[in-house]
Amino acid sequence: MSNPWIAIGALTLVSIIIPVSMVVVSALLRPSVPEQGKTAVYESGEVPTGDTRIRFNIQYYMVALLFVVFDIETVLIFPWTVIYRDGVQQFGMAQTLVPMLVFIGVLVVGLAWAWRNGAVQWVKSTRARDTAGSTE
Amino acid sequence: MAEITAFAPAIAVLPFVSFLVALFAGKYLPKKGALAGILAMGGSLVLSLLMLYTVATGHAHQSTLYTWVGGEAVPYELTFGILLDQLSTLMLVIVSLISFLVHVFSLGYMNDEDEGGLPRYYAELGLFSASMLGFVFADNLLMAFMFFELVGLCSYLLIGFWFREAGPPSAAKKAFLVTRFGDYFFLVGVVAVFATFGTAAFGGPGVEESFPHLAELALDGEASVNTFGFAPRTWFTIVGLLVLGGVMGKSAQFPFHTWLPDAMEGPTPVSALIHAATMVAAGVYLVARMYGFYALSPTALAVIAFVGGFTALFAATMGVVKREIKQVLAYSTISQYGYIMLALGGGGYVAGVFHLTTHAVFKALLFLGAGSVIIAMHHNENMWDMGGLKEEMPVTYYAFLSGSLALAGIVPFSGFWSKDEVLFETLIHGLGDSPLLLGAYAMGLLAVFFTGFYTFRMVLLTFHGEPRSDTARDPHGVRWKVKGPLAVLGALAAVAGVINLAPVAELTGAHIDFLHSWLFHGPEGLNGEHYEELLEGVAGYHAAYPLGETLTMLASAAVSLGLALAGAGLAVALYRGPEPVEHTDKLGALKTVLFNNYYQDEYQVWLAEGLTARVARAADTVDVSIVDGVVNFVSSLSLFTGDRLRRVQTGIVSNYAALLTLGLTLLLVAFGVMQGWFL
Amino acid sequence: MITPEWAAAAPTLVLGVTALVLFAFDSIDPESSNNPVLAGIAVVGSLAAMGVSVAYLVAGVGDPAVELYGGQLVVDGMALFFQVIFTSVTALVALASYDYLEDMRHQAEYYILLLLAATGMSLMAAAGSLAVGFVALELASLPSYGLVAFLKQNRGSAEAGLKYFLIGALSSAVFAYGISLVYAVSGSLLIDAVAGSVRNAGQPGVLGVGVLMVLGGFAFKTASVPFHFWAPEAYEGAPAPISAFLSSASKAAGFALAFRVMTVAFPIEGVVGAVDWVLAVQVLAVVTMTLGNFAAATQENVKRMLAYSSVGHAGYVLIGLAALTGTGDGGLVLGAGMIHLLVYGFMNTGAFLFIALAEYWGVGRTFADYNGLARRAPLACVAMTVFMFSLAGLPVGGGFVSKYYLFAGAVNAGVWWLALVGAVNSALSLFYYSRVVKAMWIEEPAEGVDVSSYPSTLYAAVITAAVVTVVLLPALGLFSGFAFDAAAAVLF
Amino acid sequence: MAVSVQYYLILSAFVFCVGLFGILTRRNALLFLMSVELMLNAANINFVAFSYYHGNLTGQVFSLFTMALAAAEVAVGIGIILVLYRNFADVDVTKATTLRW
Repeated sequence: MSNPWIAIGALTLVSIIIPVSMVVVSALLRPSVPEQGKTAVYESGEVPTGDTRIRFNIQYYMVALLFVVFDIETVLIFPWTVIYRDGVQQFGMAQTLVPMLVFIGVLVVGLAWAWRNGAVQWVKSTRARDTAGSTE
Repeated sequence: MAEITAFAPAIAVLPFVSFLVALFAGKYLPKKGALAGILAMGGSLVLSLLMLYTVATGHAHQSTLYTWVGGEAVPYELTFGILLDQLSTLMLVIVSLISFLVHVFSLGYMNDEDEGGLPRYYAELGLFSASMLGFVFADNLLMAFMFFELVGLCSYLLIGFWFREAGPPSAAKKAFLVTRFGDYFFLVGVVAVFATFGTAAFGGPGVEESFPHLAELALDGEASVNTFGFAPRTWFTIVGLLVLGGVMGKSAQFPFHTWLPDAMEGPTPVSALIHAATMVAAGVYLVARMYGFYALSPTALAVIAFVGGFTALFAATMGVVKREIKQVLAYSTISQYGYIMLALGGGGYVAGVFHLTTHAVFKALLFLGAGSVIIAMHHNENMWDMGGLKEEMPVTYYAFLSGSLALAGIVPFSGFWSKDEVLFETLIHGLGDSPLLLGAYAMGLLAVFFTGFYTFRMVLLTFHGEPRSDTARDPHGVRWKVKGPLAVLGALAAVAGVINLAPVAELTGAHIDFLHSWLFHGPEGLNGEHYEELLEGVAGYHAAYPLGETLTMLASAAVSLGLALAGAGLAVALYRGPEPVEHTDKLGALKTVLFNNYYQDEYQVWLAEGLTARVARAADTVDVSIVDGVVNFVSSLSLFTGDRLRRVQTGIVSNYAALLTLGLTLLLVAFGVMQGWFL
Repeated sequence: MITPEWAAAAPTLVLGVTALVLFAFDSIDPESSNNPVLAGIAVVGSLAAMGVSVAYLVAGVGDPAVELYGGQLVVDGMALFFQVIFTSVTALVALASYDYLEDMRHQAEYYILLLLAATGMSLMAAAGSLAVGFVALELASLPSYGLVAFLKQNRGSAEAGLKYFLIGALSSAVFAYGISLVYAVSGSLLIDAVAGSVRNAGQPGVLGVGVLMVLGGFAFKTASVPFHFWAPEAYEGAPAPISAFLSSASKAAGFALAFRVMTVAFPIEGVVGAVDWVLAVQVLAVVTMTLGNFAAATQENVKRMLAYSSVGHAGYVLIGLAALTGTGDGGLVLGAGMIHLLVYGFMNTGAFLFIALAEYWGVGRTFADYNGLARRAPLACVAMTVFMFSLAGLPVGGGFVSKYYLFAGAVNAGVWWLALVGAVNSALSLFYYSRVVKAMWIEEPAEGVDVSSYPSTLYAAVITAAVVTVVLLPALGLFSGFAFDAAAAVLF
Repeated sequence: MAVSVQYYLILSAFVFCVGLFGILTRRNALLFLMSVELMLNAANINFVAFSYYHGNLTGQVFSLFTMALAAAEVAVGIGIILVLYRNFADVDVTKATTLRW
């Protein structure tokens, strides 16, 4: 007769204890030598310039979107795979396979469209082109 | 073979098409739309005759053309349909015949006189005829009411045809307002009929539920209708009298007669049409149409008879002193419609229809004759400027004379037969168990004398003696378009009586009272026989013949003929000779009263201006200060509220999210508390 | 009935396939500026879908209802009736867009999104389970967000898209949560099954919150208070044809789903103990029509006025649900709501397309800018006059009849005060609608407005909408039977 | 014995409210979007929990759909936020107020 809350409580406890203990243990173990250079972003090397936030190229966004599409596709295929065998036995191959093919087909049309419209075409930004030109 | 009755709607549709043609293309047509009108009316006439023939061969007909409100959800149906029976086909023939002749006459009266606005004239004439024909074959009261109103509208337009002059517009307005006043009652009556019976059908072959029939059953206790707490008989009387309001307005019965003389401001052919066959006839026709309903209520019948008798006498006395030829005719119309009402109220259904028929013919004739005279006199209507036209325009004269003899009721012209029957029927019913009718009869009888008098005064002043003005010496000629209709009508006015020579039939035993048998063989519930049973059984009318049947009839005829001849004789005595003089001064104070039409206009104007206008002004004050104030307040309040409300839309999407959440939370909390989710 | 059964979903399929065809066309030739073909495909596709749905409706395919995929899709009279609305609006909008989008980039995307949204709406009307309803609603919404923000260089369009999207995202979260609560109580998402298990459910609180939250999701889609905040902005900022599309078709789609889910899944006699949603809808209806009309009355911008009036009209249609009190003829009032949406689909689309026309000409946006427009474009102004008066409920167009049915249905159901509020609001609406008419016909034209060209497809769309609006006045008798039957079939 | 099902309801309500709180207080469009995701996931918690409770898979499958839709929503949302940024040079949702009243 075990109370399930014990397990949950234990899990919570562990998940709190582990990170806290790591921080605490390292703080206890390491020697502390404060020095100004250590707080710089790059301790050894160039003095940092500009913002910490940089603008990513829009291409990253497009690729990320494509990734999401196929990521989600997998999620939706997953339950299908679970019932696939039963489905084939009960309804036959066509009834089970064709809907999924249609689904994938629609996605393929979308992918093809995105591809043709330059979603995966890596256009260099003007700045990138400029730098490339100067090095040559 | 398709039923010929399937073409019945075309009777009204043809003139309507001519209305459209004249309206939109009249400018480009050779006679400015007149030909289209004549063709259409000719077509209608032919079709009407065909219908008459069809009905005569035993095919009375009723069909519903269009149901515009109906179905299971509503307890009653509003429909358009046509009812072709003996009465309506007869009336169709009369209306289309008169209208046809008027169209032809207009060619001479309007076209040849170079009047402007002819397309408008013919368009309105076409619409007028179409509405009247539609009214005549209507198979239910509501449809009849709608066409009744259209007739009123068209008469308004036509009376005000010369709208640039001073008189016509105001006359048109008067005609419109006075008849509208009556129509209010009619409308209430229509609604009452629907509320009571759930149907407004007149009846006819194949119609199971018609309101006269239902009323009859209700009186017998065989059907129950909603009588709003009254005894059925009382309630039916009330409903009947409400509808009668419209009838009296349209048929110019006292006290709604004042618009008719003024309506003379319209073109003379229009007057002919209004008086003979359309507008004014519509009223009495409606009574005849739903006679099965009126026959149930002796009170309503008595009111009809009294109004009719009084109007007949009253209008006849006013006609005595008039100077303008059309004014005399106008009062004669009022008077003659009084007779028709008297007949209907007095239990003489056939007599009423008979007089309606003969009157349509001779009154159209008289008006067209007067129109011819007016053309000749260069649009001078004063009879004292005329005289001696007999030699100059013989066709007009003889035709006019024929009409006058008919109007005065001189044997053997048509008017005699019909008027005699009117009086006879009233008399015998009065002598029966309804002594009240005798009063109405007396008035009607007295009016015969005046009728004879003013008719012959008019004839003598117009055509006899020496010409009293230059135009009368050298009148403007008229052409066949004028003479043709006159000749046709003149002949008809003389002989139309043959359709119902009841006295002759009685004497000889020959069956020549055609109209009588015609109307007695209508469809079930719509024929004279049924009406007579109702009159006997429900209204308690009985015929009594104190001198025996034949002798009573002859005596009655002799009395009325004698009075007519006396009136005519007096007129001849007074206005005979080459230089007649005015005798009106001898009437003394009475003359002033008569010239002023018994001050009828005055009190009605006072009613309109002194009373109504004051009430209206008071209402206006209330309206401006209080109602408008409230309205303005409400509107500015609305705008203010609206302005506040739209400020909620701040444009900041976070606020929207907050308000949205707030709204949802409010709903959840309110319903939670109300429905006890938190318990 | 129809064989094969899946063919009953043909209107939806045709719309979806049309979208795929557009995808394919644009993939083959991405740089193409062959816009007539794009617009043509869209118009033909939506017209084909309309033809199919009308044919089904007339042939009685939805009677009895065809259930597909174990009841996930239900093709019945109501679904087909609404599909007629969506497809005809889509066709009009696609037709008008050809001129409106002249010389713009990304036209293929525009039509694709339009067709995808239409597919979603069509699916909403046929949704037989809350899951399909939710997915379809999102399928209708997501392309709409993009369409509203289609004018990327226009601050108004971007802002409108943002607001629409954010409120939409919030609403769909609320909706999803509501569905989850309903699922928690009933254990099923099929609306038939839900109906079976919500009767006398054990947790009235959970069910009540769930139902109200689901109602909130519908309120968002139909632009009803308090989820209406996006509507004025989205309609004002969006390209005018899209405003037309959203305010007519999208609203109708929301109602399609709402009508089915609320009446079938939560039959009022079964859930009245947990949540009297009819009362909630009554409150929403009153507030919605009042707020919409009052706010519209004070607008200076014609497009925004129409946007608020659209909110007001959502209030009128809500009467269709609010009058399902159990007394009176429920089919009558629900059918009246459907009929109003049908008429509204034409008159409101037409009105917004007229705005599109004005935007095309570069006429300003306020009432004053419309001054004297009738002298330059009398035909279009006649059409606009028809739309305005029909929207106000005057008997020049079908709007009169449908409003009459609605109010009569409300009175019939014993909620006469709803009809009264509706009538008062209608009277107020006449005030601001007639301002447009007055500006166009009576006021003196302002200087410098130039109506140089007459874009043919935009004109054709406006005139078609006007003609249909007018024709619907007498012809509504033909359609009302379908609507009343369909509504009765859903209710009982 | 499993965890009583009410606790899942409470958990999901808590997550939902956290998301709502984020929506009401955050001005950054991206955070707004994340908050919405939280609310959707609150619904998912319910679905999964009650799927288990009712013993059918409907809820679990539906939560998959919810996830897919959430992803799609984010995709569209980020696109719109990009457009917003280009026009207003900011992703602060309270800055875009050209349309109001």
